[in-house]
Amino acid sequence: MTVDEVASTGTEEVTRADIVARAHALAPRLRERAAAAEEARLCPAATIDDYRQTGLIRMIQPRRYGGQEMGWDVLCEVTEILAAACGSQAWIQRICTGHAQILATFLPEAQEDVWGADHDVLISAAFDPVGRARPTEGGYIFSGRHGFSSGIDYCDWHICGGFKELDDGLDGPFFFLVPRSDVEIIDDWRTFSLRGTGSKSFQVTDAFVPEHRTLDVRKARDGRGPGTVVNTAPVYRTPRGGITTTGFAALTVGMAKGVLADWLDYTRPRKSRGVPVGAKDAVQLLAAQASAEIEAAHLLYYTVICNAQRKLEAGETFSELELGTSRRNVGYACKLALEAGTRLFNAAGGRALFEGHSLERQYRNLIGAASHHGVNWENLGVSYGKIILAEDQEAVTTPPEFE
Amino acid sequence: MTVDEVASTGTEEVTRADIVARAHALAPRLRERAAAAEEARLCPAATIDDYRQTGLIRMIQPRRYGGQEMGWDVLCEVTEILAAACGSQAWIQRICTGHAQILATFLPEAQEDVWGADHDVLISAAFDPVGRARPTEGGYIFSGRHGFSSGIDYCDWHICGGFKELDDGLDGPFFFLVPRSDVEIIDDWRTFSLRGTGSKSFQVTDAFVPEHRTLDVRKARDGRGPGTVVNTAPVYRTPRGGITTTGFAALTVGMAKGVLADWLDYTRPRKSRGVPVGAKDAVQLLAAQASAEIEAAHLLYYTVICNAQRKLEAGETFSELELGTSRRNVGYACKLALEAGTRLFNAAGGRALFEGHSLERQYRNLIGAASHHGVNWENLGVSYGKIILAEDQEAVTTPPEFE
Amino acid sequence: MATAKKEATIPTREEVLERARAIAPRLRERAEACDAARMVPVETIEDYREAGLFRLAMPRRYSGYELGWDVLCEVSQILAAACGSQAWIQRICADHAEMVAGFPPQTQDEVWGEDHDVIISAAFDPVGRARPTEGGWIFSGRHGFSSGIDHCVWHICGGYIEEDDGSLDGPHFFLVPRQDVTIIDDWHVMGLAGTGSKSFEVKEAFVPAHRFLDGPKARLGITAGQAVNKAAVFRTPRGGITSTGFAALAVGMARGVIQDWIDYTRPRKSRGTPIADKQSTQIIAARSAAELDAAEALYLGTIRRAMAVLEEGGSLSAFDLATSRRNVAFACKTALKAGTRVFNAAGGRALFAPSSMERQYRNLLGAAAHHGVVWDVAATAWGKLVMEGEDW
Amino acid sequence: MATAKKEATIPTREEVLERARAIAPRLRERAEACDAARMVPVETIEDYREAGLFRLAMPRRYSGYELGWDVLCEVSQILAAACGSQAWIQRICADHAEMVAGFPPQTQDEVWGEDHDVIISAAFDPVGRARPTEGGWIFSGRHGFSSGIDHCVWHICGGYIEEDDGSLDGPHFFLVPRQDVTIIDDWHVMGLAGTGSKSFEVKEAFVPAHRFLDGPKARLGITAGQAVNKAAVFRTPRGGITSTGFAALAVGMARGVIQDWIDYTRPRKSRGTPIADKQSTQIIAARSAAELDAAEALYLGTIRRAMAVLEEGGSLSAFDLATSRRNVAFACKTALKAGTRVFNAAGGRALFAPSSMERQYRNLLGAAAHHGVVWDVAATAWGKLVMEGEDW
Repeated sequence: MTVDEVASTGTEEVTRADIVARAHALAPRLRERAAAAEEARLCPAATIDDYRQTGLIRMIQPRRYGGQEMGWDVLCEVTEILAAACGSQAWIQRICTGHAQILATFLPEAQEDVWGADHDVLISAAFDPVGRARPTEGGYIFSGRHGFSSGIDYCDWHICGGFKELDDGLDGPFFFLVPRSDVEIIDDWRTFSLRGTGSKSFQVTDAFVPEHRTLDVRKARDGRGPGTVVNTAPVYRTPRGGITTTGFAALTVGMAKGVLADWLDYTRPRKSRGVPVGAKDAVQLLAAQASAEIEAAHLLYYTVICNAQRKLEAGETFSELELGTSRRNVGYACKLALEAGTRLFNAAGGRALFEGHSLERQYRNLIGAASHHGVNWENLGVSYGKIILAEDQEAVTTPPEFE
Repeated sequence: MTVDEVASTGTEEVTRADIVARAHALAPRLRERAAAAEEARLCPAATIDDYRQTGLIRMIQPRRYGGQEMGWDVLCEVTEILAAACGSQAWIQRICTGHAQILATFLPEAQEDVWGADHDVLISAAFDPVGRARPTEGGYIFSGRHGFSSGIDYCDWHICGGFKELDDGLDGPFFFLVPRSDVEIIDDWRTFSLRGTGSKSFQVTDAFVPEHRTLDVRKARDGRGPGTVVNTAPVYRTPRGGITTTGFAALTVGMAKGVLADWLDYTRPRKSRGVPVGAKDAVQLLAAQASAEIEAAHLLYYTVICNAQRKLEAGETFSELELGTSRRNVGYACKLALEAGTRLFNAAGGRALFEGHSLERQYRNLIGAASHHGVNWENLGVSYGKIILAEDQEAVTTPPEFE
Repeated sequence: MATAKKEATIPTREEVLERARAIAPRLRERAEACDAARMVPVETIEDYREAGLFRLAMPRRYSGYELGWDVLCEVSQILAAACGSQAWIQRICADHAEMVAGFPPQTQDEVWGEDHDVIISAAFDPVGRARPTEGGWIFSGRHGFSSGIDHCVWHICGGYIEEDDGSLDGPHFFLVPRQDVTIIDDWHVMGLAGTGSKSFEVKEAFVPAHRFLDGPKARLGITAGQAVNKAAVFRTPRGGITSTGFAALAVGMARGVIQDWIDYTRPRKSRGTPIADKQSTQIIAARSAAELDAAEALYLGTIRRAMAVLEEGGSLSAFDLATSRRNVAFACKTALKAGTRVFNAAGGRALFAPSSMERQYRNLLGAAAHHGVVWDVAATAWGKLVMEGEDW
Repeated sequence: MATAKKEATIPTREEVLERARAIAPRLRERAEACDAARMVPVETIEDYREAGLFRLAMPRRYSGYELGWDVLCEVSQILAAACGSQAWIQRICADHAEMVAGFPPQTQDEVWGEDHDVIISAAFDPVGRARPTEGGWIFSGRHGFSSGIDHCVWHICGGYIEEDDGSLDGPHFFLVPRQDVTIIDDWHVMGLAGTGSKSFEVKEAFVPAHRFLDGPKARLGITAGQAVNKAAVFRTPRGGITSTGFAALAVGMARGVIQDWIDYTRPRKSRGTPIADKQSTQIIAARSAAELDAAEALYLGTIRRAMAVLEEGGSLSAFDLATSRRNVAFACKTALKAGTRVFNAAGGRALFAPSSMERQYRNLLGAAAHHGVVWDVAATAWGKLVMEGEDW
């Protein structure tokens, strides 16, 4: 199946197998466009079109607005496939799909503002709560300078993290939803990694945000956003952290898979002063080590998300230990993926340093994905360790389950 | 002491302490010029001038030509200092100094061709023996397309690796010394790492190379180049491999030190949502781990080179096991340095991805230095293991010695 | 001591795991005695029999459950977290039952016809030699590492058929009864002492032709026993897939070590300060626990994928087996790393013997040293295939 | 058994190392017996005495050599490669001699006045309590981990002075003679069994005022003994620097493990193929050997730098000590990693006990678990200082 054979956007029913097949079909295009994305420091418009046409960017959008209301497990599967082709473009697919899930937990009026007229509208975000909102008649006057807003050029609405400035101090954090007209994009995304994500900063200055375009982050964290009244699928009741962060693991592991694929293509025919490099035991060992690390990383985070999705669908809740364990495993999966990628790239030699090759681009992207604050091992490791070493915790030996 | 207080070039006697002090004095300038070097994909001319003025680039040049005939140990010390400031500019210091040592083992006539009129002449090289030389009256007709010739823009002579094409097959490898006029530089150095080294390719087409401008690599490998008749200092009797490769360890470890210094500067004042990052045990642990790795890497290769220099000066020779152990330790030191740098950079978060900062530049340089084929762990590890696991080898427990 | 011929029902996976969980505390209690006796206690063998844990991959005709390797691995991990040595015996005897199910039907009847509780020990290293004779072979061999042999009445021996011209054919497997075997009590080891993996010798024993399993065919998943045993598990090629059990055991033991370490560390103080409050301790817990989850996800994902293929009637390629072996070895390596980290963090008090933590750690060292899980062998075998172009 | 009052000459570093090398093969021969007896053989103690190895950092007035910690570390590493437990005793008794040299001169005379061969055991954990009384203290304590105690006639005990108002002052060190001590034979451990690091109890013993070493001052390198002992080694602050010995021991033991592994591996074949020919085996050798060279370069570089400072009359900062502790812990961690890799690669045959490789590996596990070399404690202490602005 090629991308073009895929039926265009709409409310048609797609299966999990369909959507995964579409991701596979799209991957070669992402690979072709990877250099251009990097050059432009922006995800190509053609890729955004493809995401819309295939529905890959509406996987967790409400059905009411043309979405598929699929689970996190299949989203991760798709993201990992795309990330193996191009980390930056996959990043946009994952991020925008995730933001649709968040918007679906806002009040129905906010959802209608965004998607009422056009189901294809995308949302960028900047969660760090640096914005400030002063109460006014019917809403807030909001200002903030926000960074790292991936894909912002293609988005018509923006979720901003911030606090309400009440008379008795700060209240929050909250999310504030603002339209593109209230936003000034700042072209500061000059990085050596994940360039193609176009994760620029933006400024909001004294914009009016009506009450219904705010979301209490504390409720969102618990999976109790007001939008869950109309969007009743289990995926909208997801507590933040631990489960949703598997997306970064999917991206990071996918990029590591990309590095491995490129490294194999590069190494298989390679000779070093006449000797085939791939014939050396030591190189075979290295390939196995990196590959086992990547497979372990994949199965580790994927076990987490399959288990979580099953619990969500069964209407179960998550203990602190469960969420902490999920976060920890996401962090460790990213650590393993980075180790694998570093091992491979380090063995590729000086020729691999030249710019414009997929191997070096994927490796640079991997470095960036693995250093995202959401997967910082020191933070995630400590947060789990604190829970498990508290005297009243149940045994650590409880294994995660696939089914 | 500042650089300007240093007496200019000449044959004046400088001590080891002098030369180390000059390196320290020069380091801040390299740091200032690092961004420009990267941008130009070339070591700045001002740095080359500084190297000449301070004598840092003549440390192993023969005294007859204004050099200092110092040892590898002090060269490594100097290189490591410079590499902590800017990996790319340090690379040129190390490489050109090393090439002077090689030229000093050519026939005296060749040395006179290069340095007879000007002691400041620098030599670039490309050792991979891809060139071909057809014998002719009094010499050879030489052609070759050579890559990775660091600092070539500042060099008037070039050492090329290649084979003689004799009637009965290839003979070699040999080094062929050619002047700038025979060389066409190819501006292909577009890498994401070590950009400032300007390690461009070059082409030699049917150039005449007189017999005295060739060197039998097999003799050079054993430390028996014909130039040792006139240049009698121990440093010119150095066998290649194991000892000379410590230079890459000095560069790599120096860059890792630079990453650590930048990371500390970046992290000490850093706060994450209000909490000082440096106050976290887990971050302190990470700093200690990386720092211990770097110190172990330094002491490991530095022990190798101090021991080797002492043996050279005592007129001793090196066993295969000794050279293999040296190579192995160089490889492992680079591995440790890369692990430390990756650990640190990975903990620096998304802000560190932005281009134009010393931290990200040093880390990118470190990635390149550690993937140099001369320090490839798989090769070096195997070459040592083969020796030590042969049944007739003496015990591995023989420790290296400092003195 | 013959038991009822058939169990009325086949337990579900969840029931089997529940039985394993119920036995685990008893294994823990007996672990010290097991280690000291260098042998699994008879009580544990009886517990396994009562719970049907030796029957997981046995033919239904002999009251077996015909479950898959995945369930077997889950059982092993649960038991190994309690006592590595006792878990080892459950695992390998259940495994050998699956193997006997590949022998000709007549042989299966000889083993289980009278008693469905019979268990079998083995020694796969093909050091034995079988000289052809009328109706079978004359077999001799000195075999090592035969875990649980004291409790077993039949023994699978690895070896080659030695033709008259001196050429060797094999390696194959030969089944011999207890009376043909002399047990050699040489199992003095620093890890897995409780497995009682003693050597044994067979001298010029007659092995009838039907007590034979063709090795190369078994490695392809083809056996004579398939004429009567049709379940997916009996079509498993010997090798990479079946060795996932060692990963399950190693991960289980490492979980045991970490659980002991957590129990030890939670109330521990160093000159007044609770050690558990330190981020550096917390991150040790996190690192080792994450490694174990990764190791488990890896081997369990591998074996579940393989079982799914077998159950759909598919077969596993040589590369599938190599990948499985690689993953098993990586899981064992990772488990050892996780266990070593926490044992090392426990300090000098943890050295005192006997204790559960030091015993489980020694067991883990033993499990990780098993020849079936040697990392560099498995890794280079896989790497060679992939470098030659295998689609990974 | 009093020996000659003075040795004629002080041996050079090279002579001392030569003596250690000469003793090493004997340690190897006695290692199994040492482990089984849970005590260093008397013959080894006599060898150490004859070679002067207890005197490396002892005052010249008592026939000591007043050499530095760097030489002491080199000796330890040589001995530990032969037998970790026996090396341990040489190291800690030589260390305790340096410590007694910090007690008041009168105490030193009581210990060595009659016999320059007297050795001292210790237990630094400050669990003892000293109530002030006329001319000294009444001291009680139950102390653990007193390596080599069976061969020692004086014992350094860690503890606090308990003032009448219940307040504690310390921790300090108190020296008690053998007759005040009851040895408790509780040293049943899985690693370093041969060190015989038994517990002992002191009950209401009178400790005269001069058998006292001020702990906080000792940690600054200031002692009463410096009135008579002027050499650089006697100005060493207790703590980070002196603990380099543990790194030397751990690296030595790991070298022993690797040497045993190399000897075991060189002729080894796996189903006919020499294991030593495989690149994957070669790279295991390289990795572990490189790690050990790195660990050795790190601790030896650290202690040599420190000795150079002390010999120039300088002093070591708190940050110097923290860096030293960090490096020692890193070296031990690295040694454990190197040893674990090769032991794991040796396979199931290496589990059989007793053997040199498994014993040395168990010893290494013990050495790496010593509370003085806990990585996360040393690392966070150093990291805190550097994060607060210390110039690294």
